[in-house]
Amino acid sequence: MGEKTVATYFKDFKIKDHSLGMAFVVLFVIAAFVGWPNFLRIRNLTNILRQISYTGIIGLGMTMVIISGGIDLSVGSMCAFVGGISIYFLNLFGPESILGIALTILFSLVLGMVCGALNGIMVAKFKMAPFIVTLGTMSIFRSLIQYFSNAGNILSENTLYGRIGSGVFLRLPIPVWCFFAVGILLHVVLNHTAFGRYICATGSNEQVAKYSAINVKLVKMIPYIITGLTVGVTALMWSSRLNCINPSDCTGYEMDAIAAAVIGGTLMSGGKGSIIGTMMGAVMLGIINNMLVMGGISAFLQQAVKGLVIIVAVLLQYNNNGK
Amino acid sequence: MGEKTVATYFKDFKIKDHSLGMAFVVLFVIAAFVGWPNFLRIRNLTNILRQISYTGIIGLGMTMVIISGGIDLSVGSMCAFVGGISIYFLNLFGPESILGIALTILFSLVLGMVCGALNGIMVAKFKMAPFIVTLGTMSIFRSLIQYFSNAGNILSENTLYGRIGSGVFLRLPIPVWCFFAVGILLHVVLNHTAFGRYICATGSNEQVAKYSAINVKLVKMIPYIITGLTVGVTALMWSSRLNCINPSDCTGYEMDAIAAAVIGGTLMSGGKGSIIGTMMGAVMLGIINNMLVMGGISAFLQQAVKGLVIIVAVLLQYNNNGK
Amino acid sequence: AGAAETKNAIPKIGIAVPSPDHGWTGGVGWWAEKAVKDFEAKYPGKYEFKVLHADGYAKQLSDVEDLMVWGMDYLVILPHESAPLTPVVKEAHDSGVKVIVVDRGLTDTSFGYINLAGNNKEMGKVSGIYVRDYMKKNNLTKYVAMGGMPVVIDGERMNAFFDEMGKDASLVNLAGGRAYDFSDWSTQKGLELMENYLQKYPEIHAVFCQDDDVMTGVLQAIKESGRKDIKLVFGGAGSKAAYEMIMHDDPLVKATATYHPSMVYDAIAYCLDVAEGKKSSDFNTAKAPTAVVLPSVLVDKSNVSQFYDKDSVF
Amino acid sequence: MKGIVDSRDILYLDGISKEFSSVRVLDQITFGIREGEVMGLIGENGAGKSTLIKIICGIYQPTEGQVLLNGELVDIPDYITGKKLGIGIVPQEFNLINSLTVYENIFLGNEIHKGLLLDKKLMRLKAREQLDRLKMPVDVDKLVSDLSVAEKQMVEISKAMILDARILIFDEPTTTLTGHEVEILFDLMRNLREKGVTMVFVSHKLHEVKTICDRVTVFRDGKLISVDDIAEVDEHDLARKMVGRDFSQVFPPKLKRAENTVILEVGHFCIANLLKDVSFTLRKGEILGFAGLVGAGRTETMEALMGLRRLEKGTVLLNGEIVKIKNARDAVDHKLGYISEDRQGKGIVQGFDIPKNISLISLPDKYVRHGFIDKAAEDLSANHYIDEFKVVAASKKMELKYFSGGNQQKVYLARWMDTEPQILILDEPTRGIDINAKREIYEFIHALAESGISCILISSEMEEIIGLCSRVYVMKEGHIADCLEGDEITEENIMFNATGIKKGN
Ligand SMILES: Nc1ncnc2c1ncn2[C@@H]1O[C@H](COP(=O)(O)OP(=O)(O)OP(=O)(O)O)[C@@H](O)[C@H]1O
Ligand SMILES: Nc1ncnc2c1ncn2[C@@H]1O[C@H](COP(=O)(O)OP(=O)(O)OP(=O)(O)O)[C@@H](O)[C@H]1O
Ligand SMILES: O[C@@H]1[C@@H](O)[C@H](O)OC[C@H]1O
Ligand SMILES: [Mg+2]
Ligand SMILES: [Mg+2]
Repeated sequence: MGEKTVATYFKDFKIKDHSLGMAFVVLFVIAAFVGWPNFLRIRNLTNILRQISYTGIIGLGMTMVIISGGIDLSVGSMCAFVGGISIYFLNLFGPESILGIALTILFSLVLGMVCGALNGIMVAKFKMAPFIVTLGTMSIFRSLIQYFSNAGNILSENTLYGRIGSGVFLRLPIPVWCFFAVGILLHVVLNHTAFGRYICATGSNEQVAKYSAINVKLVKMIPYIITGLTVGVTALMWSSRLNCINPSDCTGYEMDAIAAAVIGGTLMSGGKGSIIGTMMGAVMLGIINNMLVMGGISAFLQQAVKGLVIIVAVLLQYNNNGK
Repeated sequence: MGEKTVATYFKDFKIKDHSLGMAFVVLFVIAAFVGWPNFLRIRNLTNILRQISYTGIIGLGMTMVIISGGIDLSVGSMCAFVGGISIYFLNLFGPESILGIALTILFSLVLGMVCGALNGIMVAKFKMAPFIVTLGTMSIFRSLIQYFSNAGNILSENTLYGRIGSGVFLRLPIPVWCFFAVGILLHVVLNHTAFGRYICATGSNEQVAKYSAINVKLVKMIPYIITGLTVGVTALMWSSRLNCINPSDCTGYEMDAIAAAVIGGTLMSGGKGSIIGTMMGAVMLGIINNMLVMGGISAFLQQAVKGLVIIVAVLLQYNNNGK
Repeated sequence: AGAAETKNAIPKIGIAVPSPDHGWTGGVGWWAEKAVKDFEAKYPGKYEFKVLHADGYAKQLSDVEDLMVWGMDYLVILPHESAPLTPVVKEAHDSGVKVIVVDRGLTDTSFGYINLAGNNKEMGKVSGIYVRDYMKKNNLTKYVAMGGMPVVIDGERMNAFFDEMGKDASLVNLAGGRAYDFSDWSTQKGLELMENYLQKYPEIHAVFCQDDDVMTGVLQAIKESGRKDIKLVFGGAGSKAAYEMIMHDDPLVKATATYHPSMVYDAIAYCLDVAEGKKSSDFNTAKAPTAVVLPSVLVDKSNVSQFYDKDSVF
Repeated sequence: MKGIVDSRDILYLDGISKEFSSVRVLDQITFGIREGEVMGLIGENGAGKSTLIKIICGIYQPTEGQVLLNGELVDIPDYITGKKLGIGIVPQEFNLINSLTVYENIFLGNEIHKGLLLDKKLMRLKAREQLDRLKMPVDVDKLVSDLSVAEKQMVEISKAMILDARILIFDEPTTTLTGHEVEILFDLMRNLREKGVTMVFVSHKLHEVKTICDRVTVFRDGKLISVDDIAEVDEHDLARKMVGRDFSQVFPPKLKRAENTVILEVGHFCIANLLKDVSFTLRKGEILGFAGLVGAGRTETMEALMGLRRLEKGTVLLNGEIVKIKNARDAVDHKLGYISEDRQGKGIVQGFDIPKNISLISLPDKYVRHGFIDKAAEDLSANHYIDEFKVVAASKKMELKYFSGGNQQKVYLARWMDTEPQILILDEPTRGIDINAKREIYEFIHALAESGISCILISSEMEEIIGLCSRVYVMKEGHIADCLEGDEITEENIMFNATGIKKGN
């Protein structure tokens, strides 16, 4: 070990160890060309960040779930559900109630965690396949919020609520700040706490984790609760941005969240992943999208290009990992 | 060994070995009550069968993929893609060309297999996570067919084509016959051929399979081709039923196909599964759906009930399997 | 030409529509592209167009943001969903973009834009009148109805429809009261729903399904059931397939009520008229939207030839 | 309750029984373990040793009976509780997380914190110290997946050591170690004993038990047979107690080399960082040994031969003809067979029953009629092997994961025998199997060779190599150090070539 000089650093630098970063840079440069000169405008860049922040935040929780060996398909429906119920809750207070807003923030986060715990309990305690559990709850959350709202818009009556989601702080939209904050928090949890390590261990080999005196059930459950929490944050950001929730909101969030995680290098089979990677993955998805829009690709083909890019991104990583 | 008398058979009968069959019977009885007297009408039963046959057929291929340790999310888009392109192909022939129809049948199956091979190669040869590969191709197939059709309906000009999909043979709709035929075929492949054995071995432990002189790459690839074939069959049945394909058709097929497999006892983690189980799973989904309609459950809640039933069905199985 | 003044030397026109999640929106996309092609040919090099298709309103929201960064002068938008798109469209308006909203309107009516739409209430009403009268005339009593998706315009149509049906007490909605299921405006879903209805209700006389794509599925289910009790299937919007059936005296399909995706073409044409100075751009500074309503017309054998366009994808 | 018989006992097992779905695998086990002793635990495969250990740790719950710690009744519902009570375990199967690094594994479940966060620096430091004590200087930041089997075992031992447990249980810790490494481990154990740590040591190698243990407990068929002071019994007694009858010669008489025909010639195998110019020959009907320290490259050589690893350079001559073996199927077609050292990871299919496991390779050649599997033929052949190898199974339809190691190994052997190989490579074929099964396997290898089949035996057990082989290649760091023949095959010669160190120096 010892001190590394700059020279040895560059000597040790192996592209394959930094394939994600390289891919990011390459993509950025391409986007700058394709979208010249709009792409590099501050306005455009913050736009991209805001656009990806909603699914990005959830992607961070999803990363934890995937590392632990699970998957959560219910996040999109859950987000609409939590957002909708939270607005009902908010409307119990006066139209300018700050207290109402404060309590709704709390309510939203807690409700998200409760929903997440529901998934978590079924996966961890009843040992059901996460794919199936969350496929089921995906239908359930969506169905319930449609039922409660009679499939109509759920409008907030609070005039101040909208300021959260559409607010800007130090030139960055508030959802983007949330994205960074949740990212840093979960990065620390994953890399610098025993719990983070237990998630990796359990996702890699449950049996071994058990023999290492790890409370496997708990370790498998908590990532779902964390994901519920991130869903709560996004639900807040989203519902307050529009000051309303439609029961069909947030459809397909699960795919973007998963894609961000996987592009960021998280193994679908569990055991390994990175929060920073997911953050980069989410931003890359945003850049690709922006590029397609700015580049004027046929609208019908945009999805195809996006699919292709995801595949190629992952392909490059796999090959670099030398398997 | 030796002959079993009926008595010993019943003595050996353990509910847990037949949990799926029991669940099926229970569900059937409940449905008969809830939907009395309509449910038991032959007409209703054949209807249920026809309704589930489309995703059911694909579920059979999906079962093979899941057993081999994979997953295929692209089946729905692939189905619209194959169906659409096949109609373009059919329209190259005259409006009453029987030859055209015969060739289109072939074309459709082959195209399905080619699409499946695409997924298969990426999974098997490039060792990419199946979830990601097929998430990508899901976008790609959908996008391409929208592009080709300009997002409009693709109408068949052949006046006879419609007879396949809406035809009835010996009182059963043709798609139902296909469902049974493909089911029996794949059941035999899975249980009575070396290849079926290899799929299970590979899905259970790839290393072991490799060390046992199994061509792991091939064994991982072929299930995707089989799934492509089943998609081809469904695409034929579906496109010929309406004599047209809309590029947004068949959305969400993947979920039904996977649900059928998993309800039928196929392990999401691979290595174990049953075609008969999937067939029962598909029919159970159909019965549930029928029951909800007949029972007059609020349309908004129907999805919730369906989600719940899936979870409970799987929960019962897991508990019975004694894990 | 005395064009309304814009920021760009070559004015930029941004068009945001939903992506083709069913036949009708497929038509919208097609007509939007067709308009762009036509007007590019008509005014070569004079305008820049960008058409964006969004698969959900979150995507559309970011599409509008992207169009702002691109620097559009005009926005023609068919909002995926009214409420969530309203703020961002308002933001565009406030930054000087002239806005034309098509079909599904905005929730904020305190600023100036063109609201070009079909008449959903009228569509429901026209349909209701036709179905009611037809049933009366043929001594039919039992009907079922299907909605599209749970969105505002859908409710408007269904309510207007049931208002008309309610005027004759002898007509019964088999689902009871004003109950109905959603077809997602998709053929596949329409087929499945109809199959279930056919099982549930031993006798049905008429089906209102509000959309011609859905109607295709409904008809298929009826055909396969071999049942003869159904005498009328009424869709809506005015698809090519429906027009053809009306032309060819289909036993079940007698008429439809227009609500055509080509309205997006009209909206783009309106936009160019403004840009060319042929129409006033004052709407932009007004305190309320200017409504341009395309009527919903009953199309039957007598007038179908005026509406049929054999090149349309819808 | 009988109460504590001996006040020296730290742990007392009182009438412990365990049933798995009404099959009794432990029957009324009662004995005590004294503070600061090393208690040996021996018995045939499936005797119930691991099960008992798991009960002590809290991983399994006994069906009957209780555990007393320091004379007090304790309830150990899970391993977390077991650990809190000061019980540590080195489990029988590998228990490391491949995607984590060495130090992360060592501290898994036992992390050191600095405030709320992990103290990675301190953990690295301590991990390094621990590994140094085991004379295994691996980089603590290396991923476990990149370690050799022996290195993994040492990490595993370190993981248990770091617990500072009062009772430390080793379930067959030496199966993957060579003599040299076993010595290091024993030194460490002696050290611990001086500090008053109580240890339980499970091994199938009786001389090890004799060397390190103070007392020894023998199990047979889930029953306690005896508890003796080690001084009062010799290896022969132990073997007899385990098997339940007299037990004489372990190794069959050495074969006289019958033929001189070279049937296999491997030339200049090279794989970067793994193999350096490995060449050897194999004669018809001989038992050829491959010795060396763990990590010397023996497994890699054979895997390359079998087409399971890509070679950078190298030729294979079979019966004088050059053959290209690109994958295991080619190897099988050329009548080569390979029993991997990693039975769990590369050998058996856990979820398959006996017939399916046995027929896995020979399926297309033997059991497919007109495209379909002939299940009757499959069953018949399974019955044949069950008899031949004396596989003990409640039912041949039981999934293999429920079988003990020795029986799994027999099924695995049967699979390869069913391919009718001319050359059979056995990589650590007796790892983790009991003395009786071992002898059966020795006799089996012997019989194979007599019938003209050539065997390559890779083993880290010196006595196996010496007892069975007519010639021995010794590998060191990826190359062949020497080829020993006849009387040259001695422990000293092998060790010298494997390590470069002469014994006694
Ligand atoms: N989870 C389980 N379910 C069913 N049977 C089991 C289970 N675990 C162990 N057994 C059975 O219990 C018996 C004792 O197994 P155990 O692993 O304790 O033996 P062992 O003495 O450690 O053998 P070995 O020397 O091979 O490690 C065996 O017959 C085994 O098949
Ligand atoms: N995938 C790998 N990547 C890097 N190094 C590896 C890999 N596999 C094995 N090695 C290294 O190659 C060397 C040879 O390993 P191996 O354990 O197979 O040798 P061996 O002589 O067969 O010993 P054993 O008695 O354990 O079978 C070891 O140093 C090991 O760490
Ligand atoms: O699906 C269509 C809907 O989007 C439009 O607004 O009205 C007509 C419907 O058919
Ligand atoms: Mg054991
Ligand atoms: Mg080895």
